[in-house]
Amino acid sequence: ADIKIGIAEALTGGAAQYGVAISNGFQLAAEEINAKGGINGNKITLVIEDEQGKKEESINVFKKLIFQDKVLMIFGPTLSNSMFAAGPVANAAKTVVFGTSVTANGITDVGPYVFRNSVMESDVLPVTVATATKHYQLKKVAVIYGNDDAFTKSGYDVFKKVLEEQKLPVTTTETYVKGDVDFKAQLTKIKGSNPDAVVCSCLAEEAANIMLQARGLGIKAPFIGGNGFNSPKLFEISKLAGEGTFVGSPWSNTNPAPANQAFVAAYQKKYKAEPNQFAAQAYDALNVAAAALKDIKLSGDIVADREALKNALPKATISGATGPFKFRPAKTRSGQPGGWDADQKPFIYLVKGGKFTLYSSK
Amino acid sequence: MLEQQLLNALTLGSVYALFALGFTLVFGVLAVINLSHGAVFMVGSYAALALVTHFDAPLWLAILGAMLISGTIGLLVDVLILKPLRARNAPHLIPMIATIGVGIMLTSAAQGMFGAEVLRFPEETLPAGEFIVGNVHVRALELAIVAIAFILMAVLFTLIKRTQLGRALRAIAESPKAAWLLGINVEGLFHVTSFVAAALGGVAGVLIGLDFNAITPQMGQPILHKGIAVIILGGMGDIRGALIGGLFLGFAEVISKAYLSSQMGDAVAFGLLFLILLVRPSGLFGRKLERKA
Amino acid sequence: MEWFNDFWSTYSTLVFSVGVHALLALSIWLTLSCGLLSLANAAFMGIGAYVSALLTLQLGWSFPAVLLAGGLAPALVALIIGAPVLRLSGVYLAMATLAFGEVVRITVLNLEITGGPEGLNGIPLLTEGWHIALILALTLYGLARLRRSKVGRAFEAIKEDEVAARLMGIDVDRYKLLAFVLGAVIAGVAGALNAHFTFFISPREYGFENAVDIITMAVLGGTANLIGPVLGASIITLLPELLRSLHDFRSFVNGAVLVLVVLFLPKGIWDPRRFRGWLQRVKGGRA
Amino acid sequence: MSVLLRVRDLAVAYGHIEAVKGLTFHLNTGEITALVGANGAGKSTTLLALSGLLKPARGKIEFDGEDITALPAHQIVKRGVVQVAEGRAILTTLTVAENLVLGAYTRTDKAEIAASLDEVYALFPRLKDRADQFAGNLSGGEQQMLAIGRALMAKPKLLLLDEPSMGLAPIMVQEIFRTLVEINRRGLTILLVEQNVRQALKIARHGYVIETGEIVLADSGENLLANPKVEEAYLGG
Amino acid sequence: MSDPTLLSIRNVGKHFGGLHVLQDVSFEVPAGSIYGLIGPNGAGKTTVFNLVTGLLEPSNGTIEFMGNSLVGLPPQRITHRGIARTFQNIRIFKEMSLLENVMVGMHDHLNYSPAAIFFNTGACRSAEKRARERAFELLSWVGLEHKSDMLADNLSYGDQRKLEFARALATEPKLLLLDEPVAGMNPSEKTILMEEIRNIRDRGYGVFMIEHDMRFVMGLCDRIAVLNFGRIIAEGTPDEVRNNPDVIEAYLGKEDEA
Ligand SMILES: Nc1ncnc2c1ncn2[C@@H]1O[C@H](COP(=O)(O)OP(=O)(O)OP(=O)(O)O)[C@@H](O)[C@H]1O
Ligand SMILES: Nc1ncnc2c1ncn2[C@@H]1O[C@H](COP(=O)(O)OP(=O)(O)OP(=O)(O)O)[C@@H](O)[C@H]1O
Ligand SMILES: [Mg+2]
Ligand SMILES: [Mg+2]
Repeated sequence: ADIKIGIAEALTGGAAQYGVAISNGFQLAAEEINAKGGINGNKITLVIEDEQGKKEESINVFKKLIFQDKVLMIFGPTLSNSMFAAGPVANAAKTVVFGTSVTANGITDVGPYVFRNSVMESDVLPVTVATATKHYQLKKVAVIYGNDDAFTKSGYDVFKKVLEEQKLPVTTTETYVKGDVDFKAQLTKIKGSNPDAVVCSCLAEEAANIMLQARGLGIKAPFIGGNGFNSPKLFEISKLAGEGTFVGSPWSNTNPAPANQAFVAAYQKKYKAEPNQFAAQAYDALNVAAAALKDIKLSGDIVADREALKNALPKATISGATGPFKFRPAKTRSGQPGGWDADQKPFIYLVKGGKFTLYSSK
Repeated sequence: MLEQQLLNALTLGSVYALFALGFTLVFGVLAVINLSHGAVFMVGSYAALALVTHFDAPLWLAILGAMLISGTIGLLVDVLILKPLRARNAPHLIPMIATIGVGIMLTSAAQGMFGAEVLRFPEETLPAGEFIVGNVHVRALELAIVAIAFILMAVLFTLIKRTQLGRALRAIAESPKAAWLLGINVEGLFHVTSFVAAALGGVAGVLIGLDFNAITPQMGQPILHKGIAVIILGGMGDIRGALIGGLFLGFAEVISKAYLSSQMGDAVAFGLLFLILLVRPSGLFGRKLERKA
Repeated sequence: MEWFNDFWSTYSTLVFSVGVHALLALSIWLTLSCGLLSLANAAFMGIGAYVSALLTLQLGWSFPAVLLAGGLAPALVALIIGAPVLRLSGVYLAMATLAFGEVVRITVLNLEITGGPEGLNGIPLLTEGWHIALILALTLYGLARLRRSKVGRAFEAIKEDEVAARLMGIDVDRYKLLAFVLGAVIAGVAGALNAHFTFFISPREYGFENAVDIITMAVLGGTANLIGPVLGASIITLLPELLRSLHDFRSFVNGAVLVLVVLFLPKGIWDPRRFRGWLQRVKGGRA
Repeated sequence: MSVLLRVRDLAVAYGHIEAVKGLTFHLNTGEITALVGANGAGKSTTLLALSGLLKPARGKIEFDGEDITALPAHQIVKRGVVQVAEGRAILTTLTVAENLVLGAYTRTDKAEIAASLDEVYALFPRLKDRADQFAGNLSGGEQQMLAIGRALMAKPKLLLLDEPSMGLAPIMVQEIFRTLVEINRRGLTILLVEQNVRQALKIARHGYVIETGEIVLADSGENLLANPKVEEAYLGG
Repeated sequence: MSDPTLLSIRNVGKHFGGLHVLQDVSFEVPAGSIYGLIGPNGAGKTTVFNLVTGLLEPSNGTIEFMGNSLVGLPPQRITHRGIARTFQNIRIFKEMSLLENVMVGMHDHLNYSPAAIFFNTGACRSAEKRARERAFELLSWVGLEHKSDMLADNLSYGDQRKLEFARALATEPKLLLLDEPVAGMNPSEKTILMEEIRNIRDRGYGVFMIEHDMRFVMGLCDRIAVLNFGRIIAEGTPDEVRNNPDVIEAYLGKEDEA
């Protein structure tokens, strides 16, 4: 029998640019798995629904997938906010929900059925900042982040903590809001504070504009970014403005590992476009689930199968586009049994010639 | 840094003003808050982009083309939707809701055609030119935006205040019935206004798309939001108001980001707007006729 | 029965949303019936949602108490800003209330206790179907009574001509404030209900677009009487769900439907006068 | 004598209710014709239909030999049919002078327009005093003057007047009627709707009496004045 | 017999910026009589009404109603004191039915509480019922009862005036201000209205009206004040005013048309 898997991503609305890439990643992975004969002979079918990046819509989509389509598990949703609303629904229905792009703190507090392979900023940023500080001999940095978005704000919170821990003084902290395209006021202020580097918790599209406008204003300092920077788009747009940027991330299109190169090539072939980290993580996520599914015998009783998957998934490991992957149990605030976070080692990249290059300290 | 910030404020303010010009024109003449103006602005950007990338059109031609395309959309919206609504005496919020629908359609059509991700003009099409005066970095494109905003404002303002056409437009704005009786082709002028306003929105889209270089199906939303603030701050349908309101908002935003806190940029801008409205209940240039009975 | 269970577990949230949206549409209907184009109701909903969620999460208040607070908190705010703001009219009022909403949203965004942009999560599921049904029924009944009383007539009169209304002995300022505050109460309670069945709230849900959505529901449904807003809320909420199978074309069709409805039913979907017209035509045709 | 306007079986409806139920009448070139009737008889409705602001349910309107039934309002004005509407339709947010200049919207000759403006100011000096004020601030009677003056600015061939004397002081009413006679003598055809029935019929060559949307009497002005039925119903006994 | 003074206007002036619309205007409207205010267009008559009803504040002078100053009171308080008016440029509630229009006028006299509204108490119901009946009465008085459910907007001009008249009466005023009540009515309708206004006076109300129709004014008013360029140029009985050369010159014109 086919294995029905639900995909709930934002395919329209403001978060569509991420949701669409994610959904592409899933479809590519499903195709590859099915082309190789499926899982223990069972083909994967994806039920893809648009959750529009809205919380009520996510709940509705989750309920439809769980109770009406009776999917085995759900991937998604795109935004952390939506996961906070829809995650409890899946958890209460004892159905695995697997987020690939939800990085906010507390997501896996929702319950034991909640999984994610999105690497948390708190795993990435300390290393990134430390490496950059050493490389550039940084004395002081400026910070800019998007303050109305859960993703960039929680990234900032981590940055702030890391900078405090590493005793790196901050000259000024600037914010912008989603949809802003003009960052010159903030950048002019940053320029006036004369930092050695600019720490940036932003999504790639905004980051590219920030870099361009920074150079336009005569800021020479290099950038340090988190997860959000990780898209080939960054350099398509910012060209050489991003030279010298440090990025910590589990994935890069230039990572030479064969699994990754195969993914990048397959993606380009299918979609005539460069993949990004969102697509890569989605691609890997489906492969992780496939690995777990291999080990269980599906009974056809949806309740039992869902439970079996929930028990098998934590043990699944793969080596995918984002490198070796395994889960680790989440530490929850309340002490209740929580879900599962990614346990993955990030790579540090330095941008050279408009490309991510794996950084190795001399 | 102050000089740089003042320049930043001037350009941002001009961007708002440029967007608001067409918006306020429709508002002033048709008395419709056209919530599809943001989407038309977005269409302008994509149209120019498509002309440049697919047809290798030079920039000036692309801008003209974008004006034509967005203007046509404005015209179609007026002919196909607003005109029947006028004929049916729709209550005043109804046309606004229709334009919300149009906005949704345009946005999803753009996403269908161009995808959800951010697109850019190819670098070689961007007008180069950047100079440094003292400590201030200026780009040619920014100067162009400022200049165009001011020029368009001046042209439109003179047109409306001093010409027979302008008087006719104001007559329509107040009472279409009275205008018909004066021999004014009211429907015709509604169409023209819709076309011109949308074309202006289209130009704004191209210029701002070029300047900030981030074209997405959603790009019209945030600026629409600001645009509403601008035209109401300036005074309903007032052309000067669009410019002054735009500059005001630009300065409020930039200065509060620069000297207070960037978190507070919008809060300060909207807070000030709130206060200004309390003092001037009809906006900066709006006036209320005092006569009551 | 099993069919119903399946249906209910899939669509209960949707049904809840219809109820909450109906409340919101009624809240704006109330202010509109007094001629006030207010965009503050989304912000009032947000205040109700945050106050109630915080009371539940931090102080563990009982649900009825939380709902009450969710209605009263925005009412208090409305009372304070009402006096200065309601001197404005038309789009200027819309703008001032919109600006107020923005300030509220940005404040929530920058406060510690509200969780900033990450919002509040883990709100327990306390709202049940009958809560919404009861509150909606009470609201409908109350508004229906109001409409037929001198208060309702005063609202209408103010909407049409403030000066003439004053000269009929109506204290225009007080009645406007009344409409504004009552609208805030309804919106606040709606927000409180919503917060307790969606597990999560964040500042993004109470911004400009939502304010416009609320107005759309009321106006699309028709503002001639109370059926309109409820109908409008139902359609706007259910339409995306009904169109789900269209996938890529969904939001395009959604927009198109909005345009078409407005185009062919310009007085709103529920338009008693049109119905009367039809009736007359039918009668006339027979005679 | 030539017929300037010919109306055949004109019917106008608001929704399902016919307010005008098949009027047939004509106006001779160069004459004043009066249309009188009680409140709600359908006089204003008729005038609005003639100007193209209401679309007739049936019937035909011919102006100067041309069928204008289906023409849009501005085309009708262009052909020289100008109306001073009930309720004046003053543009309150424009100044008095701007209102007047807009009256000449369909004309192009600058010099002639200026001459017309002087004539109007000569006729209503009060308007000249108030030229730069917003028309909305004018008193009721001043607005009435403005409405008439504005219509004259169009240099009409046919002037439709809907209760021009409404709200005017007696001295002004006399002035208006004198003016109407004067401009009529210069060749302008006038259709006059008036509640001031006595004066209207005095200056009108022909008159029609309409009741609930139908013409019930048609005769010369003189005869109508002398008609006991008219006397009783419209002249207050 | 000397009627007590209902409305007294003393030394009132009003200017808009530099434009002096009223200067040193004084007169008194006695109870139980019909008082007329006439004068050329733009003389300031409507402005006087606006001052009395609180839509405008006088620049100087005093306005008293039954011995109490009205200056500075908002319009609704003045209505409450017992003054109602009609407008020269008709201001009815167009989207409401005729019946509702009149019932709005009774606003001040419907004293039920919010709780009564919600629980639909007997008191509330009977008050509404009475108001409805009274509204019908008023409508039939002006001859519009058969149109009571119609939207006011669909009335012809003359009918709208009648509706406004009924609505003003619904506020149960002690003094009724009428701004050109018969504009747009034909002579026979004027005669009917004349009777009605006399009726009102005879019931002890005061009527204060502006009108340009001389037959109407002269036939109806007990006293008349004449305003020209913002100043009172004559005051007295109709006969006195009619024969005043200043009035003839400024307002009536030479030939007596009526
Ligand atoms: N917009 C409208 N909708 C519906 N009915 C209307 C409308 N306007 C006028 N009517 C009706 O049509 C009829 C004729 O009205 P019209 O205004 O033509 O009368 P009139 O002869 O000009 O009266 P008056 O002397 O009072 O101005 C009336 O019964 C009126 O109620
Ligand atoms: N708000 C205002 N601003 C400026 N001027 C005004 C205002 N209100 C009235 N006026 C002017 O004051 C003068 C008197 O106006 P008012 O309406 O009182 O005249 P009226 O005597 O009622 O005339 P009519 O008989 O024509 O109605 C007019 O010349 C008018 O232009
Ligand atoms: Mg009429
Ligand atoms: Mg007057």
